[in-house]
Amino acid sequence: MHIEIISFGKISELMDNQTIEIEGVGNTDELQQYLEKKYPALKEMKYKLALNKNIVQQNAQLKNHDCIAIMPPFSGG
Amino acid sequence: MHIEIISFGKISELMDNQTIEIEGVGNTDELQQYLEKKYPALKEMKYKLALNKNIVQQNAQLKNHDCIAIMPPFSGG
Amino acid sequence: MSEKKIKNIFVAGPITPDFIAKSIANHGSKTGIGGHSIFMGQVRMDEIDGKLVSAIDYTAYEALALNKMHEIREEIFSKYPLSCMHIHHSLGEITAGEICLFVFTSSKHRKPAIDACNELVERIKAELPIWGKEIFADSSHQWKENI
Amino acid sequence: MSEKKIKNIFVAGPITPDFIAKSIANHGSKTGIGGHSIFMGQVRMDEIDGKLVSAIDYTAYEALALNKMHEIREEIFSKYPLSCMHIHHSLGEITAGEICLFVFTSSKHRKPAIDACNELVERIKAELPIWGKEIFADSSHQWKENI
Repeated sequence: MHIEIISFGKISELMDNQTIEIEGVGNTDELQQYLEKKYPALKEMKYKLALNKNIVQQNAQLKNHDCIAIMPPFSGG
Repeated sequence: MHIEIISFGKISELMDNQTIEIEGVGNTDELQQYLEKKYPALKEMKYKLALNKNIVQQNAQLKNHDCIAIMPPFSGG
Repeated sequence: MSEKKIKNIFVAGPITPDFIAKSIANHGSKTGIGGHSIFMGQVRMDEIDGKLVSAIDYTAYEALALNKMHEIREEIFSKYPLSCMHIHHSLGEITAGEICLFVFTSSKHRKPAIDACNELVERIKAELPIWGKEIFADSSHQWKENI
Repeated sequence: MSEKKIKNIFVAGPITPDFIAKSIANHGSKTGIGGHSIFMGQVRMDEIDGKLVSAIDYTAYEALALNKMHEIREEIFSKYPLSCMHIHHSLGEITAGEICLFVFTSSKHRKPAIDACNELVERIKAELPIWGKEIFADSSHQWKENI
């Protein structure tokens, strides 16, 4: 399964935008574990995920070619 | 005693600005009675007095050459 | 009351968008400011008994209004940590669609500017001896009343 | 969510006083409006650990931000009787003293415009995926955090 990963703000300095190919990761909770393993610094940071331009409020299923955004706390205005 | 009378808004249509010469009127309450007698329509209107650029909160003594402003409710802004 | 100079707030005629833009631009050098709040009053073409308001003619007891505004200004400055406060009110005939009141406050964080601006607008309307005469298209008029 | 067109709120670079003046002037023909409320966010030259912020570089997850803003816009329009609502946020590097956020609401009477403007500012800061990178004079940086 191909998942597009994009990141913003402080977290964009931790990882590049990338498309990853992963198996055995079926939902956003599992993807989060995968990412925190790959980027241990992420565990220390506050962030939210968005799945295909919708903020993830609870664990959601992933399908091929989904886009996940990793977003630190907002600081606009 | 000479008292200058100025009026504003709706009340300026009822009376001209004028300097009146009156005797036996020693304070703002008495002046108010005098004015309401001279301009009976005033009795039906809401208004405040100002004595020498200060709004009259309670009866105040008058002296020669004082200026009294007669002000209907404010409607600025 | 402090010894600060009493500022004039009155402007002959409408307050123009250009005037407002200049006022905003003047704050570009004040790099301690983080938030600006503005209120603008605009003359409405109200319909009253079938007649349209085409303009409001504003008059004021200027001396008393400026004294009172000075007092309000000092009170608001001591109540909120403001960087700036600017107030302008039109006198004379202001056509429907034109701006007759401009209140502009600035502070480091947004909250004081916003709260001060709101409080100023309320106090200006309630406490300043200013009167608006609503002029109808047929040249008749009635005196405005603030609700 | 309604079928209304999603409006762009993003502007490359600072929001200029001229832009704001034009936006105000556009309302001169809307003679049902009696009150306008504006909030402007300005980049502060904060001192952090002895270094001065010279600019903030704004980025956003634009697609998500515009969807969210559309939702907020609809909610505010159904909550308050507004004539107009305009929102602009800068992207890119905005120098200290320049304006990065412009929120502009208008209504017949003043209260809805004022309340809607305040609520919009709070929601924009809390809910839109926008990030500010504070750039110091020595080119180092830190990521801004909204309090």
